[in-house]
Amino acid sequence: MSTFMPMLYSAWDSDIAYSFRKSRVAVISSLLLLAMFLAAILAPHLAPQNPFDIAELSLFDSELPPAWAEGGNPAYLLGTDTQARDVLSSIMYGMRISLVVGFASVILAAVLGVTLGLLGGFLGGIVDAVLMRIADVLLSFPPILVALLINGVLRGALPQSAQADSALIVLILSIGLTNWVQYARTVRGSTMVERRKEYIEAARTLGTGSVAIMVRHILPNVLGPVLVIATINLGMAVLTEATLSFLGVGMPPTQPSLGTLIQIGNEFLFSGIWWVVVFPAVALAVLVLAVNLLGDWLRDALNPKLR
Amino acid sequence: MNDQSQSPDILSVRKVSKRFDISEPFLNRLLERRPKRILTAVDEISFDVPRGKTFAVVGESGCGKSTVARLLMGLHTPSGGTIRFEDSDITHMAPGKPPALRRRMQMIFQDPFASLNPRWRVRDIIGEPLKNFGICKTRAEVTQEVEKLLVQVGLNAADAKKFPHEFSGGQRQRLSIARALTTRPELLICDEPTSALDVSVQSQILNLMKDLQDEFGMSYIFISHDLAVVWYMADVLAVMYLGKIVEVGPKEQIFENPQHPYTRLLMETVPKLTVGGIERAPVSGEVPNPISPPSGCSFHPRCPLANETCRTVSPELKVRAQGAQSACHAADAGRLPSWTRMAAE
Amino acid sequence: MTPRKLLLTATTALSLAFGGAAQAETFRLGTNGDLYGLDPHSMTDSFTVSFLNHIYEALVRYDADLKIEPALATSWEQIDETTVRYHLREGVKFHDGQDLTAEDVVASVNRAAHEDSPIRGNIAGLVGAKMVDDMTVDLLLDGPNPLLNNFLTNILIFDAGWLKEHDALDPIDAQKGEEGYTTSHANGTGPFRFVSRTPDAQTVLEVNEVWWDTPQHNITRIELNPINSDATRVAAMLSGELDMIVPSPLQDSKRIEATEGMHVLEAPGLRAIMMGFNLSDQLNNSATEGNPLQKVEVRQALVHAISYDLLRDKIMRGKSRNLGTLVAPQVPGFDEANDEIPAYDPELAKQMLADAGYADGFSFNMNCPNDSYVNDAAICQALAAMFARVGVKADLTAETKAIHFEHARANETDMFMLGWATLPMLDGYSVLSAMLHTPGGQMGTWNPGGYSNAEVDRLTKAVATELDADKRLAMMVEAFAIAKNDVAWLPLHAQPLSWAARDGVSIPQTGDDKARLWLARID
Amino acid sequence: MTLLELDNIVVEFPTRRGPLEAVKGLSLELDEGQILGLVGESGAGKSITGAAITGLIEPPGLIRSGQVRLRGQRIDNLAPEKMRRIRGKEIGAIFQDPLTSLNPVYTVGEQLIDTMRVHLGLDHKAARKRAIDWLAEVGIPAPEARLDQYPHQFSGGMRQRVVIALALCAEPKLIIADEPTTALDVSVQAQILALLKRLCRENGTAVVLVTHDMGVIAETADRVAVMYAGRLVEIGDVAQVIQDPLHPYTKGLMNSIPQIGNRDARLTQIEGAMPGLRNPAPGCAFAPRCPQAMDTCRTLRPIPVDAGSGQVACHLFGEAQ
Amino acid sequence: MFAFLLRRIVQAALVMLVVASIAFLMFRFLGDPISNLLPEDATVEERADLREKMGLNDPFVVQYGRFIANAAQGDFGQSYRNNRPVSDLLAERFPATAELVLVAASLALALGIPLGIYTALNPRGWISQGLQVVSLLGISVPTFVTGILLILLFSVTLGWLPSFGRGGVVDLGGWTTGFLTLSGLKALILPSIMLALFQMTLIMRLVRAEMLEVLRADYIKFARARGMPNRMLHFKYALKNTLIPVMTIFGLQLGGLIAFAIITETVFQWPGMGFLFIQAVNFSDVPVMAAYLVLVSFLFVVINTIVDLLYHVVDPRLRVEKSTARGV
Repeated sequence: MSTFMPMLYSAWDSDIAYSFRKSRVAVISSLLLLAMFLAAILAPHLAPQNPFDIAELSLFDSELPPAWAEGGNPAYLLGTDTQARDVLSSIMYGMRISLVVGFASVILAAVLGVTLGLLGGFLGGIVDAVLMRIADVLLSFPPILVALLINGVLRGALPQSAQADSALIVLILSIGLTNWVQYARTVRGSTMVERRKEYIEAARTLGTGSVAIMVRHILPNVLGPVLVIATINLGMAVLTEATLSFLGVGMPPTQPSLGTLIQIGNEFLFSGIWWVVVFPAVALAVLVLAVNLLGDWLRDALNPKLR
Repeated sequence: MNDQSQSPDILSVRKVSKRFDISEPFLNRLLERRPKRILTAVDEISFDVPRGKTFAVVGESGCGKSTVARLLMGLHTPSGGTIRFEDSDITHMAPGKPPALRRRMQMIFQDPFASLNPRWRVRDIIGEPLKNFGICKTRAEVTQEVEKLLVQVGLNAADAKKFPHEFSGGQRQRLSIARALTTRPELLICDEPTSALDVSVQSQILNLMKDLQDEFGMSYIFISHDLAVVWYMADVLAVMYLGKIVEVGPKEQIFENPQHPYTRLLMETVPKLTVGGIERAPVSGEVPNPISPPSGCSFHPRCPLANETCRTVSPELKVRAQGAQSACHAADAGRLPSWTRMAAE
Repeated sequence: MTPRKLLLTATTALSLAFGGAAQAETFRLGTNGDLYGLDPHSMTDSFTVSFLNHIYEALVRYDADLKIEPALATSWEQIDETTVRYHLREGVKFHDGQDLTAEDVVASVNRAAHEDSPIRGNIAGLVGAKMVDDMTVDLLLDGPNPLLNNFLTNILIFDAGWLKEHDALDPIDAQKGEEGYTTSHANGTGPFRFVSRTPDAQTVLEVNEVWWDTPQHNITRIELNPINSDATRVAAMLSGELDMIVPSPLQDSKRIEATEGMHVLEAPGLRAIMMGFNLSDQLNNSATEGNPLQKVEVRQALVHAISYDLLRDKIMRGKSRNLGTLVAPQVPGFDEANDEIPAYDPELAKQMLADAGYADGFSFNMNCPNDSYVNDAAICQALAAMFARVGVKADLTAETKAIHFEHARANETDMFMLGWATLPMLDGYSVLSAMLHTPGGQMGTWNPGGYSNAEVDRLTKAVATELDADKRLAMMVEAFAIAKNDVAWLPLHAQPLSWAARDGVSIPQTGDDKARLWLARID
Repeated sequence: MTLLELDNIVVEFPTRRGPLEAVKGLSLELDEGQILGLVGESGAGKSITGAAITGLIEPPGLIRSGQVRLRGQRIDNLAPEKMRRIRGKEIGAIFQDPLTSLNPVYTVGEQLIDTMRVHLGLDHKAARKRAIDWLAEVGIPAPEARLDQYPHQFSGGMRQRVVIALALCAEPKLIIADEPTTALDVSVQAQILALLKRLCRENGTAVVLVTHDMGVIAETADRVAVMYAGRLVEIGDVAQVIQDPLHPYTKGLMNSIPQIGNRDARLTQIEGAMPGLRNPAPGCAFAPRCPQAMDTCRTLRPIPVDAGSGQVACHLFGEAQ
Repeated sequence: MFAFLLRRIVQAALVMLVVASIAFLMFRFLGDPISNLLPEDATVEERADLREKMGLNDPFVVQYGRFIANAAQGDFGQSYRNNRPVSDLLAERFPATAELVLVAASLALALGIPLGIYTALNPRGWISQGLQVVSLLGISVPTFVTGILLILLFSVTLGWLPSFGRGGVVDLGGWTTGFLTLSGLKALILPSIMLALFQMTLIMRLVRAEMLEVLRADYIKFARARGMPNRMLHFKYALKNTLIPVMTIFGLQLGGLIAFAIITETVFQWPGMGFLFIQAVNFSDVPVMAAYLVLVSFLFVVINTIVDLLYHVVDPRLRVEKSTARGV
């Protein structure tokens, strides 16, 4: 306990924290994000309805406008869609899925990319060459196409009965496997720089093993840019998920993500029930915007050249 | 310390070379018929480090002096030759291996900012070898030992909790020294330990190193580009040029009467604190590209004494009258003018 | 004013100025898919064939009331059980100027009946054609066939000389990957000539001035614009870039009606939407032992769990017609008695499930297309919700039609959606033979669940060859009654037709969802 | 005649912990054609002083107070465009690293020609001719061929020669040379210094030579100003400052330089380190390290007084105020 | 240079092989074409027959070998859906996509670079800050939403621009162009804006970041110290150094444009390759999908090779022999 408070203070007092406190954009966007994370995580407790539980839906209540509009029902704050799903609940649950896909795919990509980048950068030689060629091949494809491809292959490879349940995993895998290259390249680059630094040579002369050098010495020093990429990638992953859903290869309509909600709502664009598309679209845009703003700030804050 | 050892030399290096392959990818070479590009960083050098003394290596950037340090520590594998630590051949031993031997030789690096992991606390940085070599068993032991070492190099025990960026350059170099001292090494390899420091701090570090040498009886390999610093530190001095030792011998003899034109050039360029020295004839030329070193004596393009032999035949190290060795055709032929400059006050 | 409108006005003005009686009218049609090609014998896609009906014609055709009427043949008679004689219309010219002769009909029928022909399945029983004289043709059958004329509406007639000239006498085999001259060129006798085509972008036809029939239309040019995205198609309609869209999404009807200068065309459709069951011994959803769906009471319970009215009013926006039997009212075989809609009674459904031993419910796979029928996925979602209310859990998968039908046909799903319009024969026999007959050979091709009833099989065989219309109808009604009793399939509704057109367009809207522009007028 | 005057300039960098004064009131003068060495440890404020003269302090840093005068005219408060015309034309600059000082995507010729055209109003042909002359002047062999080469085709020493040509080609009256030889090999350093010195003598250009290396000063400068913790501690003729320094810091500095031939067992060392710029203690910044520190030193800041050939800021000389 | 080119070609061939293999995998895993080819009521025998005819019953390796061999000759077989050789289909669709991507890319560059420079040169101005936020918004809103909004605004509400298709096109011997008719040009506006928006913001942000980086470089500082005018400093000295890395990224982005054209073409019923592709996906028209993937990666490889070559031309550090520079 005696060290905890000073540690807390030094974290609060650090340059990053200071620049965070000074940046209104960073504070606002992280508050927004926090709110959305909480809404997503606590959706089962907060949401008025569980839109994934079809037994809760009653078609009698379908297409109700938002509560404040004429004909609105106060039980459904943002109205309901054609399946009588509460739009607010759908957004909360949809955000949950979007965020799960976003985070999981970013973590997958980051872990894979960082590991491979570290190995390639530190070991060099054949390992590096092979890894970088794979990266080149992957980079030879626009990411959305790679995601489409992986998605297609995975779907084809999975048994039919598993598909509804596996949509989430397929999405995570296809987005994650598409994005690791960026991490790998960055980490490889940084690793190659760090590897030549004298503290690494020092560690080697002091008998520290290769794995320990990679994990304990290099890794902490290359994580800064990884964090930046991860943040920006989170936004991209959420968007990619939405786009895949729009193209019809994302989450099924029974478990809609934000992208699926927009895709479904898109069909009702002219029918007057604007709330089924506008609210999810705004939620998605705000989510991604907040993530991007935070990523922007983080990149500037972590860039030593800008200090 | 190791009085039972017969040999007066703690380390001996025989005909050690290091060549780096810096060729382009195979396909490019094949297509454009380019030869392999080999950088000979260290070219068949031999020397012995006397126990308890300081063996200094001096030369300009790119002459291979830092590569020598890394070869000795096992950070590079020699392309040829042998390195013996006392009676053990460590030529092809990986860094840190074998632990029993490596813990007896340690290294201090040039850049006080790059040689300490910025994310680690001082306690962990200095404690790393204590754990790796199994010197300390418990955390408490480590802490105790670290604090002791910090005091020894002129820092505070409380500094163990800090991060490197909280120290000045000179203090960081003290940390480096403390880390090197953890294993009580008998041989300390110092790669330009003060070149990144201000003069007033440099003298502190140099003095500290001398004190520690006196206290522990360590042998030093001291690498520097600054002849004045070497004058202060060295017992034995080797001058390197383009991967070769061009002159080696006891410090006094080399400084009093250098037997190689390059050594003389270096001496000339040491700025003297006497006003107006710049009017003397500046030396021409720069260090050539080590990838394609000049034929014969690699110094010949810059040498005022060069003749046809120098351009074609590579000179061998030969013992000169004073006991130092130099590799110079002019000295062989007695064409070397007599040396007058000796700035002793 | 868009340039297109400008151009239109300009040409109109021009033709008026020159005192032409015929007004130049371009009909800009937006559809949700493109033609597969220009050869009506190379594929079975009903939209493609229906549009090609503007270029090519058959011996007989459906009129605006879906009754058979003479077209290229003026009359026909049954010679014997396996021969029907057709007398051809005099003075019919192909677009390239050639006259229609019996030779053309023989070549066309043989081409369609060729063993490599992809549409061979549409003319089961047709063996070949024989020229009697220049204007008379005998069609040869393998037995009595009450549906021959229905089939013939789809056998469009090519010019034999033109086919020969372009080496296209053999049918194009899409499967073999041949590309024929006929895929991108056309020469028929129909009311419109082919002008140009850019796949997925536009197909243009112009009026055939020398058409044999008296034109009721006033169209000089047809531009077919495929627009797959519902939203974009409606946007194009709303922005005045199109004269008509087929189909018009149900949910956008209100908006279109509210827009000045356009309206929605609605009619009951022929396509019956239904759910099929896996009736094998084991559900694909392995959580449940055996197959509860094998029990009639369970299937019956599921029927009672469905609120037909709610589906119609909410999902189909009140436009669909609830259906208790497997064919739409316009199709022979429909019967009021069979069409009775089961009562919505979740309590009863639960009771029945409990009686059948599934008081705790069970779960099964449910598969739906998401791009095939009107609001298909939404219907399934609503169904799943309704089933959930009686304790039965349907794991819904909605997927693209190609994959959906593959899964359904392989019986990889426990409940699947299917829509059946009985086209081109427009007869209940289509349902009996494909969906109710025990699978095997040419029969039961769309009966993946394996429904089997000996009496239905017997009636189906009899219907196939019965030429007496009344007897035939009675047998079909009887067979559908058995199917209803067995809950062989779960019928939902007849899919509504919904088109939208700008004011001034008048067109008959038939249950087969085919826009017959030669019957349309535009001003 | 006085070319440059710095009058009590204060350079300040706003930071999150309040403003940080990197230069805390510095005054000095420089005559035409004179070479002034500005010496001190890293962090003493010498480079920032150089930047203050050229008006190139990196924002958000700024000259908080004081004046910079060139030939009696204030230049620290000029509009950016006016200052730009002075830079290059009146005041040139040479930076430490010749590897990064040249634009990698333009030939050295183009960079020379641009500079001369901007300041001398020459046409392209004339500028090109002058550029070749300049390359020859700074000792680059085959200047005509080298003119159209890119910086990366030059060695380090050659690049620094190009940099010198660039700094001098618009014929400024004053050059700020910030550690011009630090990045070079020892054997090349002397060549570059000699070149710089010769060219400035020939053109009558004054130089402010910023360096940490007393040896460089000794060989090159006419006068030397010693800085410590943002302040001038001593200024005087180079011979006097080197051979007979007055300020204890200068003394310590001179003595701590290892000298070949000196046989003392230990180097003289100044204990401790230069204090940070933040929270300066009252009194003399050097007092904590000063072997001759008195009580006044810890409380009163000494102001420069005339002594020897220049001035010194130390309580050992003159009265504190 | 030659070696570099050859290395790129070998690398490209490798990439293409991998892509072709992936494309082949799709044949194995994606929907069975048989269902699409035969009518709903085809018999089991007919199905089996067709499988046999199409070689779908051959061993995996045989099918793979056949596929690769054909693909190498540009033969991807026949589209299941369109009943025509895939190569013809793609050739027919290529101009539409190429023109769309070209216009979008030009738009993205023509706006992105100046805006990036502006925001870099005036980093604290309120216009720059505004642009920064707007650009973030640009990469935060899914492109399909922007597309639909564009249609809603400019077609439905204002009625200014067409909502679908390419408008009038002129056939120039196999290349259909929309550049030569008014309606063709009008039809290009909305889709290219939708496609360009995302890339434009990316380019703007990239240029800004690079420019800020370059403006901090020593050689800019030195040029400033020589009193070079700002105009020359920014637009000559800094810009060229800025655009070199931007060029590489743009090469990658061009591939992104081709891919994102899938979404644009879907929204606007643009008869290009992307639309063909997404329809092929829906119909499990594997030959088209495979060919599209191979073609796109081929284009991508070609674009990037060209960019690399340009890089060599523009950046003198790569152009000239390294040996004259001092080594290590």
